[in-house]
Amino acid sequence: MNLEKIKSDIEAAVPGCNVQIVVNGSPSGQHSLLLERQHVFEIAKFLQDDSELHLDYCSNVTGVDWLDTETSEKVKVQRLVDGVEQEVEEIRKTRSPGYLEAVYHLYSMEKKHGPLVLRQRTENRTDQINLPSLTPIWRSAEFQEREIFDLYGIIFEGHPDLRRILMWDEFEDHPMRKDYIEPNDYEYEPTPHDAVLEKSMQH
Amino acid sequence: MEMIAPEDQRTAQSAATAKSEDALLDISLGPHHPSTHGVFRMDVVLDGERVVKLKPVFGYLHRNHEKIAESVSYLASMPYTDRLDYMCSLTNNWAYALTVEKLAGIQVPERAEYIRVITAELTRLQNHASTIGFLMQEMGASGTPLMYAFREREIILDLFESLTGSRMMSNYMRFGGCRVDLPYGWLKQTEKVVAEFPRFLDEFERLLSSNEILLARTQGVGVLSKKLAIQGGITGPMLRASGVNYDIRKVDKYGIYDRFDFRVPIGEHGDVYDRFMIRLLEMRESLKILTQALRDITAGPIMDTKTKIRGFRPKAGEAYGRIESPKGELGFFLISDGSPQPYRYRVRPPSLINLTVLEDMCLGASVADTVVIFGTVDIVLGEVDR
Amino acid sequence: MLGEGIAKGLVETARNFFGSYFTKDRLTTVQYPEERLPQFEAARNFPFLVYDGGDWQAGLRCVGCQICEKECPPKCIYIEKSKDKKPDAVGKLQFYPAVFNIDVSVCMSCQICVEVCPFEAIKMDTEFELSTDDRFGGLLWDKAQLAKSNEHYRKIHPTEAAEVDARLAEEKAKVDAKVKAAAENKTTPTSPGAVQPGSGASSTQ
Amino acid sequence: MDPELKNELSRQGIFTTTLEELYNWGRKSSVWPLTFGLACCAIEMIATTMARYDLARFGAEIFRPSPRQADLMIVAGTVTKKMAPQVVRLYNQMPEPKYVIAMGACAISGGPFKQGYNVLKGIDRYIPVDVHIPGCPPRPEALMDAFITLQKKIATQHLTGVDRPRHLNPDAPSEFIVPEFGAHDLEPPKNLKLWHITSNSSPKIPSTADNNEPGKD
Repeated sequence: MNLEKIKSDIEAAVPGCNVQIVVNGSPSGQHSLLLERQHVFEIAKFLQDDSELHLDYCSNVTGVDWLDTETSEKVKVQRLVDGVEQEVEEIRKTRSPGYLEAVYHLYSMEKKHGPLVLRQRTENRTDQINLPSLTPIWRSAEFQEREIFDLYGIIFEGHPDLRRILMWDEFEDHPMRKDYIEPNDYEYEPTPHDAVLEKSMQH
Repeated sequence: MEMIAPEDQRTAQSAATAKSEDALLDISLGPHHPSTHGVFRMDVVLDGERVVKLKPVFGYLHRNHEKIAESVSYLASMPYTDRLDYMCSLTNNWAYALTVEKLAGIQVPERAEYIRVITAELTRLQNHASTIGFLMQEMGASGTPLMYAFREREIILDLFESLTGSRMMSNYMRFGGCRVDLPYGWLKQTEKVVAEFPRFLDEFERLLSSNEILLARTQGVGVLSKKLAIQGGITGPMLRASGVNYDIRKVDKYGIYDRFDFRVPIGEHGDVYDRFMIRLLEMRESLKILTQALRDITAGPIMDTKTKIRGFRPKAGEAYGRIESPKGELGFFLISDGSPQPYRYRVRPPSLINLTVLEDMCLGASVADTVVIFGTVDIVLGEVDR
Repeated sequence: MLGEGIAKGLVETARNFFGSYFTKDRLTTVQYPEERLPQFEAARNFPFLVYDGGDWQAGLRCVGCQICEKECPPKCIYIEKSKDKKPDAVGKLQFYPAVFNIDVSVCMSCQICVEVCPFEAIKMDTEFELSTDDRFGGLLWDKAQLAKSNEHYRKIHPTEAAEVDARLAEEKAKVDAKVKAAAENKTTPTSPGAVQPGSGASSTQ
Repeated sequence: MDPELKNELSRQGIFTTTLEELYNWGRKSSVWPLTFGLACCAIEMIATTMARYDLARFGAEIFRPSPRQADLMIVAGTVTKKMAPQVVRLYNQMPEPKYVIAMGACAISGGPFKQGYNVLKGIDRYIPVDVHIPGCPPRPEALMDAFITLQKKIATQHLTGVDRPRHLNPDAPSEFIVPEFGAHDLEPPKNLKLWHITSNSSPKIPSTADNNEPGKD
C-alpha cells in the first residue's frame, strides 16, 4: 500500500488534519500513520468508507508503553568557580515524556489488501491518557480496546463498555506497563523454587 | 428463516426488557460450567427462557503470556506459543515464526515450508474434528461423537509426537525453518493417515449431518449476518460460514500456499449448522492440500543457515504477521528495539475477537441454544485470555 | 422420513460397536498399566544429564557453563559452577556443576536446554510416571537424580544418540590428533590427559 | 493377618478381608472426578477419559459436573489469581472424602507461567493436594499413574489413629478460606495454616548451598 498516497487522500478528505508517516526500520516494511486525536474519528470513517481503500476489517489493536526517556549529554559551560570564570563540564539531562500508544492494523476483506497501520499517542503516561475509541467504527476493537484499558490504562472515549476485561475489577494497576512491579509472592516457598527464579532474573 | 438484523433484534429485545423488568433472571454461566470449554464465563440475563443480555467475562485463564514474552528471548517464547491455543500448537508456532521471520527478514528453505504446511493442515484436521466433537457433546450427544473425534485425534497426535516429541506442546518451528527433520517413515505414515481420514469423515457425516435432532437444534439458530461478521472482525470458519470469502491462506498466500489447489468453503445462512458444515468441508479441503504437499515435498535443508539460535537480535522495527489458524486469523505483533527480548509482543487471538458478536448471536435464543452457539465459535481459553 | 437420519447414525454406532470385536483399529483402548503404547524415539518429558563411563560423578559431560540455565524459558534450572577443575571422562580438566538442580514442577519440557547445550550434556528423558505426594522433596531433582548413563540415552533415543556419539568421537579424534602433533613437536610431552584423576573427584559431594 | 497366610488362603479360593480394607477398597474403586478443566492439561484429561486411555477402567467412569457429587478434583491447568477463589469454593463444596490431584506444572507451582502477575504459584497455597504429577502437560498415562498412586494412598489409610483420613477426623478442617480480590494481589496471598502444613512435611534445602558459597554470577 502506498502510504504517501493514502496520506494525501486523508488530508484531502479531512481538512486540517495532520498525518505523519512513522517509518519502520525492519525488513517487514510495515510503515504506519500517526494520527492526531482530534481527527482520528473522521479519518477512520474515511478509511472505512472510501471506495478505493475500503478498510472494513480492523484486525488487531495493540497498546504499547513507551517510557519516559532521559538523554544526558555533556556540555561545557562558563561558570564562576571560586571567583574565577572557568569552563566547567556539566551533564545536562533532557527528559522527553513517555507516552502510551494504540496501534491499529486495518485490512480490507472486500479488496483483500492491507495492512494499514494506524497509531494514536497519548500526551503522557500519567494524567492525559485519553484517546478516542474506534469501536463505533470497527466493532472488533471492542474487546481489544478494553484489554488495552485494562493492561495499559488508556482511557478510550466513546467506548460503549469500558471495564476491566482480564483482571478483576478491584485490581488497581496496569500490569503490561513497563514500570509495573508485580506482587512478590515467591518468598514463602521453603525450597530453591524461588532461588531458581531469583537467580534466573539476574541473567 | 427470516433474517433479522441484529440491531433490530436488540431493540426488539430491549423493548421486551422494559415490559418485564422485575421478571428478569440474572445467571452466571461459568467459569466452572460443563459447557464453557474451560473457564469462560457469561453473565446472562434471562426473560423466562430467552436471553435478553449476555456479557462475556474473561480473564480466568489470563496467564500473562505477553508480559512473560517481553522479558525472555525471542526463542524462549516459542514454547509459550504452544500453550496459547493448546489444541493447535503447530499453527501457533508457525504464526510466531512467520512474524519473526518478517521482522528480521529471514528466508525459509523449501522443505521446511512443506513441513509447515503438512503439520498445519494436520493440526486443522484434529482441531476441527474435536471441535465438532465438543459441539455435539454440548448439544447432548454425550460421548459418542466426541469419542470418535478423539480416536482420530489420537492418530494425528501420534504423528505429532513421533515428529516433535510431544503430543500437544510441539515447540517445533524455529525462525528460519523447523527444529528437526522428519524421522524415517514419517511421510509414509502420514500418507496412510491422510488416505484413511476420509473414511472417518464419511462416518462422521453419516452419524451427524442428517440427524433430525441436530438439524432442529442447529438450523436457523445463532444467525450471524455477513455485515456484522465483517464489522466484528470475525475470522476463520465462522466468517466463511456467514458467506464472506476470506481465507488468509488465499489472501496472503503465506508460506507456499499458492502452490496448492484447494477451495474455500463458503456458507450461506451463517447459522450454527453452516458453521458445523464448514468445518467438515474444510477438513476435506485440508486433506486435498495434504495429499498435494505429501506428493510434492522436496529434499533439502530444513533450517536457514544464517539464523542463530542463541543470541538472536533482530534490528529495531516492528512487524505484524498473521496466518489462518484453525480458529481464525492468528496474528503476532512484535516491536523490536534491537535487544534480545521483544519490546512489545502481542498476540492477536482469533478466539477472543470471534466472541465479540456472541451477544448478538445469542439474543433471543434460549439458554440451551446459547450453549450450542457458543460451541460453534470454537474458542480455546488459553488463547482468549492468554 | 422423520427418524431416518437418527437411524443412519445408530447404524453407524452399531457398526463401530460390533466392528470393535473384529477390527483392531476400532478397538483402541490400551490397557495401561499392563499394556503400553510403544514409545516414540522423539518422545520427551524431562531433561537428564548424560555421563560417560561407569561413575556418574566423574563422567558427567556437563561443565557447568550455565547456558541452559540462562536460556531455559521457565527458569527451572539452577546451577552453581565449581571453583576447581577436575578431570572429565577423557581426563581433560574441566569445571563441573557443583549444584545442578532441575525443578520439574516448573519444567515445561520444551527441550531448549538440549538445543543450546554445546557439550551434548543434557538430553530429554522419556520417563513420565512421576506422580508423587511430596511436592518439595519429590519434584526438585538434584545432580544425582538427573545423572543417567549414555547407555540409557542410547536406549531411549537410538538414532539421535548414534549421531551424537559419532560427532563426539570425531571431535575427540581431532583433539587427540592435535595433542599427538603437539607432543611430537615438543621434546617434553605433556598432554592434558596426563594429569592424574582423583584429586577433584573425592571433593565433589 | 499374616499376608502370607492371606495369600495362601486366596489361592485356595478363600478371600479374607478386614473391615478397613473393604472400606478402603470401596472408596478407592469409585473415585468420581469433577469435570473441571482449567487449561491445556484439561485436554489431556479429556483424552484420558476417551476410548484410547479410558479412565473408566479405574472406577472413575463418570465425570460429575457438580462438585456435590464428586470425590476428586483434578486441578488440570494453570490456576490464575482470578480463578483461585472459584477453585477453593468448588473444593469447599465437595463432600468428604475428597481428594485433589494437581495435574501438571502449572497446578503444582505455577509452572512455566510462574513469573506471571496473575498466576497463582501452586494451588496448594489454598487447598491440600494429595498427588502431584509433573509434566507440561502430563501424558494421559501419567494421569492414570497418578490415579493409581491416589488409589494406593487411599488403600493404605488407617481408619483410626492420628493419621486417619480427614473425613473420619472431626477436628480436621474440610473447608478452607476463600481468598478475596485485593487491589494488587489476592487477600490473603496464601492460606498460612495450610501452607505451613505442606512445607513442614518435607523441608528441603538446596543440597550443597549450605556448605558451598554460591558461585559468583
